[in-house]
Amino acid sequence: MIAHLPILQVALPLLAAPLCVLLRSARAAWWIYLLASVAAFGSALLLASSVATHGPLHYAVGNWAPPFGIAYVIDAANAFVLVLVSGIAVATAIYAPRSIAAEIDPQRVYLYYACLCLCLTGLLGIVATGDAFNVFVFLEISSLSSYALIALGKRRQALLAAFRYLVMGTLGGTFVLIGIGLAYAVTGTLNMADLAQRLPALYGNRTLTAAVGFVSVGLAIKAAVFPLHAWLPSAYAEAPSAAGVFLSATGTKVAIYAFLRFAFGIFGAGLVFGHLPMSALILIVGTAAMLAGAAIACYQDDLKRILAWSSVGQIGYIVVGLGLASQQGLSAAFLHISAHALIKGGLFATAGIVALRLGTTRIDALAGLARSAPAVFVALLLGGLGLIGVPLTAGFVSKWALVMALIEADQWAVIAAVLLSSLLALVYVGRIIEVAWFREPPLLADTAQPSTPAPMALAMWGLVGVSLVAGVYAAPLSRAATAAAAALLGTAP
Amino acid sequence: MNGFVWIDIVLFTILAATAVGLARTRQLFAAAMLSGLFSLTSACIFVLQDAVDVAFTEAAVGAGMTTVLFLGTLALTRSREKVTPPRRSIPAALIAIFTGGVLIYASTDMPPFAAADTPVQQHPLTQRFLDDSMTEIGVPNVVTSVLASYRGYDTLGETVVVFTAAIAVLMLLGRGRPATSAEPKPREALPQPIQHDQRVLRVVSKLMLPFILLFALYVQFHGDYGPGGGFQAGVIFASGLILYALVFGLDAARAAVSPAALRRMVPLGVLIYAGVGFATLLLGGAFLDYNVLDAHDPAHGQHLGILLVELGVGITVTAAMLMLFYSFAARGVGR
Amino acid sequence: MTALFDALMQNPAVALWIAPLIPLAAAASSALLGGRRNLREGITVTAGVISAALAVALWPHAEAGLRVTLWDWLPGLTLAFELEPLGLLFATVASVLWPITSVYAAGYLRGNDEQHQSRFFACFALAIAAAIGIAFSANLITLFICYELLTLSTWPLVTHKGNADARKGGRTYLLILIGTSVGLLLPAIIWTYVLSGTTAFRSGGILAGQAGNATLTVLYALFLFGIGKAALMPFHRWLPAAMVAPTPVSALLHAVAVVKAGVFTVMKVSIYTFGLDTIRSSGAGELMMWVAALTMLTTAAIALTQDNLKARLAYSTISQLAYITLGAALAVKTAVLEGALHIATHAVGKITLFFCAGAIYTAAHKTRVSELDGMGMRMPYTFAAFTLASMSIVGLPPLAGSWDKLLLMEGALDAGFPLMMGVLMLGSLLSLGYLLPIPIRAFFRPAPGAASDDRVITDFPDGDPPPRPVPMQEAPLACVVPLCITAVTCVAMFFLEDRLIAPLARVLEGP
Amino acid sequence: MSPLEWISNLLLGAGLLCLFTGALGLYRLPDFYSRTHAASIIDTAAAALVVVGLALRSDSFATIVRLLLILLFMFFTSPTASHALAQAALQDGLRPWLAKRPRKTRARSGGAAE
Repeated sequence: MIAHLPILQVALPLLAAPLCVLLRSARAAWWIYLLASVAAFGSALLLASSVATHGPLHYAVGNWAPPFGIAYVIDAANAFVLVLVSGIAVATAIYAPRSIAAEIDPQRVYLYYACLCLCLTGLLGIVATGDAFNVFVFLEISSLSSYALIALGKRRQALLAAFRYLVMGTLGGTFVLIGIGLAYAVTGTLNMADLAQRLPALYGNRTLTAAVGFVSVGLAIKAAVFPLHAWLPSAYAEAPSAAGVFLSATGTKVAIYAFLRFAFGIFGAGLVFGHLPMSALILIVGTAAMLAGAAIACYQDDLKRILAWSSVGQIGYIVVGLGLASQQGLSAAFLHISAHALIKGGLFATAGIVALRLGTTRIDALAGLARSAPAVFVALLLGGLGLIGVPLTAGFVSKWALVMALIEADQWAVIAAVLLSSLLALVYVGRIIEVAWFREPPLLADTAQPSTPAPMALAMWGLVGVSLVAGVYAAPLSRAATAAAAALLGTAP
Repeated sequence: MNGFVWIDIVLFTILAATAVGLARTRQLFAAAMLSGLFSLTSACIFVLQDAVDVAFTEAAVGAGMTTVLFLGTLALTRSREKVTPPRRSIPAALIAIFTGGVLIYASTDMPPFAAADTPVQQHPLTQRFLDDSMTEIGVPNVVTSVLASYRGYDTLGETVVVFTAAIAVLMLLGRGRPATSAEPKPREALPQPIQHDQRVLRVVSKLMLPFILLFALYVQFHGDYGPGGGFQAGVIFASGLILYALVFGLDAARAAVSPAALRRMVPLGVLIYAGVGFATLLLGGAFLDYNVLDAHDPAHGQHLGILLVELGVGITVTAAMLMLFYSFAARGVGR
Repeated sequence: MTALFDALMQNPAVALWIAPLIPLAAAASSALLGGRRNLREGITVTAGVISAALAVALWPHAEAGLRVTLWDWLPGLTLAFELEPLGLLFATVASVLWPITSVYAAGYLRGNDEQHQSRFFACFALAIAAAIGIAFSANLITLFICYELLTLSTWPLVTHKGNADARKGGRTYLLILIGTSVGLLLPAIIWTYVLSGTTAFRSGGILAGQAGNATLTVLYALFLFGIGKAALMPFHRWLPAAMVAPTPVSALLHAVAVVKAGVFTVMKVSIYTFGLDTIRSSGAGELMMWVAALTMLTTAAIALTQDNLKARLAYSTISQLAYITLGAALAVKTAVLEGALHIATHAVGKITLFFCAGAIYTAAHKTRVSELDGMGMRMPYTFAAFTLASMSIVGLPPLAGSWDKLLLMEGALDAGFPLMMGVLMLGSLLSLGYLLPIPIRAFFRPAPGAASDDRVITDFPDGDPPPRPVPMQEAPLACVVPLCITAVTCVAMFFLEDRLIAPLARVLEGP
Repeated sequence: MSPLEWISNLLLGAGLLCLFTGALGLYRLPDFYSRTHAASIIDTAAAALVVVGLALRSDSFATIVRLLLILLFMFFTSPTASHALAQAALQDGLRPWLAKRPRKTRARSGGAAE
């Protein structure tokens, strides 16, 4: 059975989506989504443990040996991301029903779950595959479904946000496709391992250089890396809460993983970081991202928008880590991928509860939250501390690893930027906490708020709790990130 | 220079002219028609490059279906683009020029077109597809072999993309907002039954419809031997029904194929495709390994598998296209 | 109970584990118990007494060099506790003053009908836990984590009132403290790690011979400025800003935990990270010495001009902290001992002064020095305590503060900076100038116009009102008793001081 | 060259002529209806002539049958398309050029458009 797990964890959510649509019942759709995500999570965990003990797993779809068919290759790097994505999907499944009931027209709920299944399928497919074109196919699945997930936001701006995302996302997808096509033109193959084997002979080839450029820019759009981030803030801020939780925690991370896979698993570090000046470029972009994202977040007046802009900044840390292209840098990137996914997922879950209770996520409306909803407030506080990178949170672990990697690379200016953007994070988190804790609520707000539904609280605490445990008991996560980085660099034992 | 090169040059010139026209026009109807023309020209170029299956798809989807959907959308909106200040388009133009520049840069090192010694031609992949697919799969059309079997998983993914698009549209447009149900039924946008005295249209459409549907079935099942397959067949099938809807009215079309049925067919196709995959898993093979479908004759198993998955593709594409059309057409314009 | 205690003492390692857990438990129970005031404060005070007892009981083990690894966090990041004399001194100061402050806080908060009392006690206990964590830290990382925890847990206390002023003060407090720690201290720690490959505290320092003199000077400056809680100029603004907090919080900030954590960190870094010899030989201390001297004199001068009582005390704190930093920067044994001693004596003295300020506010709602005329007779215990504590801070014998001023002067001579003697004398004169006028006004100047502030008498057509006996009007007992205890301690410590620093002295003499 | 090829060439030439005429008409004629007329020449006459011309050149029976089928379908669809186009324009209230006065079309549609 374990031999088929690589495909099952993608195929089960895929099978779940049409079932949701066929059954046309919101409740049944929720169960299906829950089961599919739990199944995917379970498979991912089994895969991760199997990879850790027995080394990479290969799976030939259709039993056509690569490069003739499509292969799935699970190693420590993508097992890491698979566990993360499917785990967040489970949390989203627990979180979703009450939040969806409050935000979405009941007749569309079953379609919404189908879309969530599809989005999960797409993201897992991107991560698991060992075939370059297959990445594009699943990228399209995840993108299309996330446009739909976002467009259903409560306010009319959600449509506009989804449309902007669609325009930019399509551009990104097309660039990726062009890049893959160019790489195919000079090699004649689409299998990642095969490509990796054939490309080193072609360093300096202009077609290949352009391919690297197209893939990088395309995935940078998908990952909302700084100058190409314009779609992210409104998309995540306007999305329905459940989609916000899922997408904010996974969407950009998977795009970054895809870039890592293309850079290290296909084009090769020698080309991307040796032959081309990508390393310097990525460091500049990442540094700009973490400063700009955090700075703009300080000026937002809406909780979800602060969180979304903060994501733009936090992506910068990951990008800087991968730009170092070293063992330490990559494991820092993986650490931050997981840390930020958990923290931001938890914070968006919190924001969703706030939206449910208060009907808005504007900062001013949060006054008195600490007394009216202490549990929600504490989650917000703990998540916020994680964003700042206060010690004993997961955010600190990853930032520490990043700083160590930067020291090793002698990038002192970037270290300064990391510290500065942590201070900016303190400012925007501090604003939220200050209003929620110390400002007295307006007198009218005494009208009864709906209480926090238990499943939503469970999901929120699950994400925040795991991030805290990961911050305190950091060694396993750190080991997994190190193994993931080693797998990408090809230095795994 | 042989004649094909001249044809290429002419076609590319038309393509470029169409693109420029598309970018410049403010008439959205004209833009819709021009984009159809663009697709048709592209299809011609694909034919010249011997990519008949691709040309087929491009013609059916790009020139046919997309144009119909554009027109359907236009019926819901104004037919003139809002005039935007020209400076707004400068960044976009820069991006386009830059992208084009990079592509040209890339093409300078590209293997020469149609040469025999390109990496693509020399890779074992191509050799195996061309030489062994007949024995391994036994389907004369190599494209179908690659699409449905060697890279059948990609095709499953593409089917899911169509499925995703369909449910996305259904989710966004599927039902009017609950508030509108109380209002008087808005005028439906596109197909009002054409007047009864317009017999020519009705008679000719009636005459043609069986042939269109028959042709769709032919394309569906002939995909093993010639250009065709589920995608193209689905689009043709849907076009036939859309023609019916256009001439005889949406209600008549709904009576023929009800939206409820469509809502079941869209997932059904994906389910068939994925179901084949799970069936092969249960039979002890890998996912989508059709060989195990027939324990005695793997080639027959391949045939059966390809038939089934193409059927799944056809069902999903037909239903998805029709659903898109229904969703657009049924939206009120009473705003 | 006592058996349990004895068992703990047999295993000081376990006691080290438990020391920060006690206030943590108190914090949790305060947060959970919510409105049940008596139970909540009972638990807090009990916890305080237990942890004070624990700290005192650990003294015999002070030189055992005990080390406990809490857990290996990440490669290169180990969280560990260590028992050593300086840390134990700080831990003792914090945990002995905690129950006293708690009693006082209970009286103060009830007397002034403050809101959010549970939050107050929870955060207060959390801050104590962080302070004890700082005291026992075995390496810079553990110290840094507890340091940040202390900042964050005291922020809600500073912003306690929740109005616009308090929020603004809280923002300044948080931004300066976290800004300096993340912007300067953390880079300094990272730099240290890069240079020496470890962050552990070791006797004699870890940086000896690891870098050139210039590097060490810059690094030392990074550390000392980065430890914003030590309030060296120009990073002292947070202390006056934090004056918006209720008085027990000020006591916590100025005496018990926060600023003491700052100067303690300065001492710890000087002794165990750099090593006194390294500081002296590299000249790293000289620059900071002058910065400290400048801070001492400037802020003392500013204190002279302040009319708001708490603001005056705040600037006085900054000035007094500079004595400790100066002691560390002089980097000779006597000066360092002064620093350690001053942590304790200033804590006791300043907490008394703040208790008094709070008691005055609670009883008479007066916040300005100029309003205190004639108050001495109305609040005799309070002002007696105030007088004692002021004299201790100034350094007049036979009060606690006198020894350490003496030691510092000796240290300045030992280190070869006789000019510093003059600076110190000037500093003491200034402190005399800003502290003593307060009790003098209270006792010897007549009360203005009215005899009591709740009955304003204005209708005396022919001149001054007739003098009448002033009724005694002290603050609630819960406020007065603690301040009397601490005032008495000021005297008692004069005779105990060699016991306090003897272990540290032995450690400094080295093997 | 066989007579069949001669005929084929003739037909193809005629088809090209029609094609050119149609294109010229599409470009030069003054209004929608007359342009539709020109376009329909391409659709019908030109296409039919070319297809027949090609059929004569083919030597495979299957190809000839296919071409003839194409011819048959075009015979039905092209005029219908032109008809539908013109009808739609008329219904939408577009007046033919040169018409002295607007021919009142259906009261329902024409009136609404004007």
